[in-house]
Amino acid sequence: MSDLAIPVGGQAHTHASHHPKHLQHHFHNSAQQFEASKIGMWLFLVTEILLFSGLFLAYFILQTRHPQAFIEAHHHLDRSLGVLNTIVLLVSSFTMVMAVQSSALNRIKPALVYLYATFILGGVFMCVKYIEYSHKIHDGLLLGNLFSYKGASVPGEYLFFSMYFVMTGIHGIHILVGMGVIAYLIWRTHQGMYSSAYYTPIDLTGLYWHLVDMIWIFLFPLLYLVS
Amino acid sequence: MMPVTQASDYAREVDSIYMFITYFGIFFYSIIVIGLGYFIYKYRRRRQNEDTPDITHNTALEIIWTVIPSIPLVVMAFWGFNTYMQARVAPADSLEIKVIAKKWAWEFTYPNGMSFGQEMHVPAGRPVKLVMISQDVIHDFYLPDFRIKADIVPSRYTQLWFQSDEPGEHQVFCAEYCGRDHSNMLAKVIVDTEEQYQQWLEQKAEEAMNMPLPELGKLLYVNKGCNTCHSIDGTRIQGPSFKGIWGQTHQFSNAQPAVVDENYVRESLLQPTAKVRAGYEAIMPSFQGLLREREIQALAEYVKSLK
Amino acid sequence: MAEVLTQRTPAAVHQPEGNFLTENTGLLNWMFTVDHKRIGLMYFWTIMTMFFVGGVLALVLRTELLTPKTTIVSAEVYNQLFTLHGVIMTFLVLVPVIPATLGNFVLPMMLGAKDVAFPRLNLLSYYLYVFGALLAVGAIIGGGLDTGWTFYTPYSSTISGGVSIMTMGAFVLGFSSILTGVNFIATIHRLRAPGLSWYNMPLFVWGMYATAVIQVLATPVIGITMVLLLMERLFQVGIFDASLGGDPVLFQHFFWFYSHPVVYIMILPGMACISEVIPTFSHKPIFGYKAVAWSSVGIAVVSFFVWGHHMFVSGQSEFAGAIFSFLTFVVAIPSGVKVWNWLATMYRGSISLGAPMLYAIAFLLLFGIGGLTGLFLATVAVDVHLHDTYFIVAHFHYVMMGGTLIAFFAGLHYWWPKMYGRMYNEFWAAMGCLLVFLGFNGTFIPQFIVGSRGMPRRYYNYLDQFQFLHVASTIGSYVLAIGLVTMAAALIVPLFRKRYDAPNNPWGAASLEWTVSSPPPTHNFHHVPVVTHGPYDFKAARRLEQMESHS
Amino acid sequence: MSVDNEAMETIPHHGEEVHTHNHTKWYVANILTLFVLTAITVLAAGVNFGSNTVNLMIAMAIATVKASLVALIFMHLLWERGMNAIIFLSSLFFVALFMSFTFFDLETRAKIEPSTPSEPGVSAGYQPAPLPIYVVPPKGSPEPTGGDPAKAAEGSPAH
Repeated sequence: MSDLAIPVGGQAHTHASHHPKHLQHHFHNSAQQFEASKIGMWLFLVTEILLFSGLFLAYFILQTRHPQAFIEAHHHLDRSLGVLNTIVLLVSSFTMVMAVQSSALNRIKPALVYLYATFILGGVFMCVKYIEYSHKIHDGLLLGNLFSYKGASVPGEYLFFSMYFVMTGIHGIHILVGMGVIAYLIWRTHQGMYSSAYYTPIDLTGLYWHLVDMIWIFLFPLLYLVS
Repeated sequence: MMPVTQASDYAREVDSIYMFITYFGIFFYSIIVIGLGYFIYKYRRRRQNEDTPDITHNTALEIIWTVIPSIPLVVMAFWGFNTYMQARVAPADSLEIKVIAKKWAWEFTYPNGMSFGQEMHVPAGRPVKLVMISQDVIHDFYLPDFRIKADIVPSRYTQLWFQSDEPGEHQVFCAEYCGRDHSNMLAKVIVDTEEQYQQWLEQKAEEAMNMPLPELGKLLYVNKGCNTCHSIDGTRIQGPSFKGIWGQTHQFSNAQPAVVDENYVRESLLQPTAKVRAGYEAIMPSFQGLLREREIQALAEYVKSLK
Repeated sequence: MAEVLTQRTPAAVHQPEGNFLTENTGLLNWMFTVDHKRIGLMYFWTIMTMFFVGGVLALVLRTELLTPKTTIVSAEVYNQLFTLHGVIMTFLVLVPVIPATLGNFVLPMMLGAKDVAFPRLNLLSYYLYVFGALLAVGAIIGGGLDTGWTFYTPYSSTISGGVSIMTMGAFVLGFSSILTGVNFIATIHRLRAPGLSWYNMPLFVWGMYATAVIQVLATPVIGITMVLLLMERLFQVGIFDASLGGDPVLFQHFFWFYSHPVVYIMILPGMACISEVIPTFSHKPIFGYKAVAWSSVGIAVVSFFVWGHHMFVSGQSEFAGAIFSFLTFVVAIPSGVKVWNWLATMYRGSISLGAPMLYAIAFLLLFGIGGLTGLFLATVAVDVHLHDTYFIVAHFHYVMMGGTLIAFFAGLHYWWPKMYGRMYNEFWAAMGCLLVFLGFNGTFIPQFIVGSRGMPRRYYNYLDQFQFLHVASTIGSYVLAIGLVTMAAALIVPLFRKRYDAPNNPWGAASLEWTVSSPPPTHNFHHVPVVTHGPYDFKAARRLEQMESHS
Repeated sequence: MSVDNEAMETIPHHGEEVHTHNHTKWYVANILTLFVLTAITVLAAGVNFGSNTVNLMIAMAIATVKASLVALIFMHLLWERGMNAIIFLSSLFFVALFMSFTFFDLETRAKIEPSTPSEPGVSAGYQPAPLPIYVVPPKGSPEPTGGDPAKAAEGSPAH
């Protein structure tokens, strides 16, 4: 009992006296807040995984039913751009994890650099996606009833592009959200909000960013390397 | 408990399971009700701060009341599934009737190619197999007197079979919501004796054969399903439209151009791949042996009439 | 259970000046509050508004069914109304009703915490709920929809009208539900008071935990289903469209992967309420604490294995049907275990029949019927006959309303004194309970009969032979409505009468929320409470209270 | 009974520093491994391992290894086993459940009795249409199989 580090019994629990600024009133200390946030983030990642699982399931089913259409249609994707984006995203994961570690070790300057790098790599990913998308739009390689590619020969090619646009679209939205959050982190880091005592937002954003990367790791072979 | 007509052995079998579960339910529900009533009365609070014993758990009891009720559940599962499988596998000698469901009507097509809506005549004592498909949304063929039901899905055949003991009339419902008139999508299954059934079929065939040719053609155009690929208003479906093609010269991807006339119609019905219209795929099935001479004539007359 | 009576917070010494209701009043303070109790109450009134709307719709539907043909509304209107009734009652009432109101209100207090782990997300969850509710109701203005709450393709992907708005509403509501689930799990893991081990948690918390697990795991799937349905409607992407190479039955897999577990999102919190009320009103510890606790988690997990039992007639493969049927029987077992444990709790107890207990008894009787009729539907051959008939309608109303809502009413009466500091009117509450019970059975027992005779659901017209039972059902529904109004009056009228002032612990309960004042102070606990006895150790709780009142 | 130990841990000690190790070497090694695995994925896609399904499964297996590395090292699951890892793994379990049951249904349909009419054509009231090339035929574009003089005649009511 005596090793309880929190006020117990008659000892008054006062607000704001020894509380750090970042600590919300209903937590006892930073470590508790950090762990609660972390478990919350992991639960959120679970919901993301299940959300994408629906898309993957739809993809697998359509792909096994119409293998020819998928093989034919995937030739329209530029494999080298896919590889490029995979590399970009993997590197961004690396810079992100370095940002987390740097802030945990209280090296704020490098952390900031890594955050900038991650943001820029996210931007590069979206630029490459933009190039790919505009190419597809120009050719009429679009989802569902927007599919109007003149040279289509195998029935059902639009199914591949339905999956391509829905999957990469939702993934792209996640990248954009991640970039927005990283921009916010950069701003707050400039303000000196984070240190080894409190870097929870960076840590949580890192987890999110890695998950988005993981999803791309699966999307890449499914969309670019069907054979 | 279930005062609905039991029109088949299968229905009686389903009802046996139904009654088994009912007795099971009544037995355990009685335990709950009696236990509850007895405890409420016997252990009612008599005074403030009445003392109660600290009974927290009893593992043996927990195991008993978990395991014992589970055993009948296993029976239900097996019995229910075995019975269900009987309804899935139709005997080989079944009379096959095709069911087409669409918003909000039924169409029953007989082996001789004739179709009727809203009333299905079947012979008693003979298994009837329904091969069903929907033209629009999901419908559901529900025949409560036979305890059978199956969803009818677009682009896919689902099937059911039943066999009735004796002549009678049975209600068919659509049991999957399909739009405004879902509740009016009703039909009847009329079970005749074998002789009555044959008589009815012949009489219907005769009626059809005595129709004027274009009228018969129009009927066949729907009954034989020409309408699913060929429109009569000029729109392109899977195949070319029939509108105004009589006398036109057509181009083919695998033959010389030809004029649409009686012979062309005849060939298209019996050997559809001999001349494939340019721009279309060779997907039409052959009707060789499935159409009488008069029916071919009727279809040709019908196409001729579509100006 | 623990008997050490040390270091108890002397709550009685520091009676607060104000409480969460009286401090910082004003509309803006309420709208932007992060206090879990206020959010709980905001949820409560919003959900009750939706429940009222859904209930009125139900009465209109029942009135229409008095005669076989047109009675008061046209077929189009009828079809839209039953859809709206279904959507409102499932997504807007049953899913959030217990976790978001009672859960939000008492869960942090039960854990000895000042708030949930993420109070701002909690508020966001509330506003998402409001936004989702507006979208769902707005779908009716935006053209309406008559798909039923199940949105089966291809019907839902081909008709015009408000389906797209409704799918967006369902998507937003899903987010609201997920945030509540995430919040509860994090709170239960990380914010328990010292001494509150897992096996010292009230069973209500266990129920909430199991519910939250399903919310987190299942709800995202309905999110993606709604996105895909929207895509199907906007661009005909072909995933659920058979003529384009997809599979309409795939939609049903997607839908029921969420919507079967969601049934347990509804019933587990109900069971959680009952697990509080029965021991407290029997003044005896719950029988088989661990069995009840783990059966909640068991139900939560097994609920994911059984979704295919909604699809026995859908054209699903026979093998899948067999597996789903067997697994469905498995999920029946933990529910049965709970019922036996509740009964055994009452054995040799000291049972007082306050309104919460009356509702708990009604729950046992109604949920018993709901659960046992479920066995008919788990048995494939019988389900084939009963599927999509009024039997199903009656069955799930027994589980959802007779289970979840009646349990909610039990919990509501139980925690009402804590929420508002006022007792309810005991006589009228009992009358309300009686009328609800009679009206409910009057409504739905005829539906069991009419359903087993083959009357399909979602029917605007019906055969003349079913009329007698439909009239009986409609009369029952009116009685039910009168009962609900009586109940509301018994709860609300005393709020304006000083003589109904409630003590801190009117029931002699032993969990932490009863150690604070009624209504609770804004930050719940002035000191971090230390738990020294079990949640159903009523004797220890009484001794502590006596000690405190002497000190 | 004294206060439960596990419950005590819910409130970590104040001021206790979370031990932060320097994992830079791990991260560098990980990113290099991921590059190599990406290369392997691309190379494997060029090889036919037998069937479409096998190819897909090999690609997915490599992707799973990559994803596991990201989870273990970048997301720190290698160092913090506990509730977070359980949460993460349980999500994978339910994903597997969702996919396998759905696939099981779709793959075992019509095995008891093939769902086609026994004599196609006899009752050819309705044939499921084959999959189209386009959901809606593109406006103004030539027919997929080239020019068709008869098309205009049949499309417009003027003829």
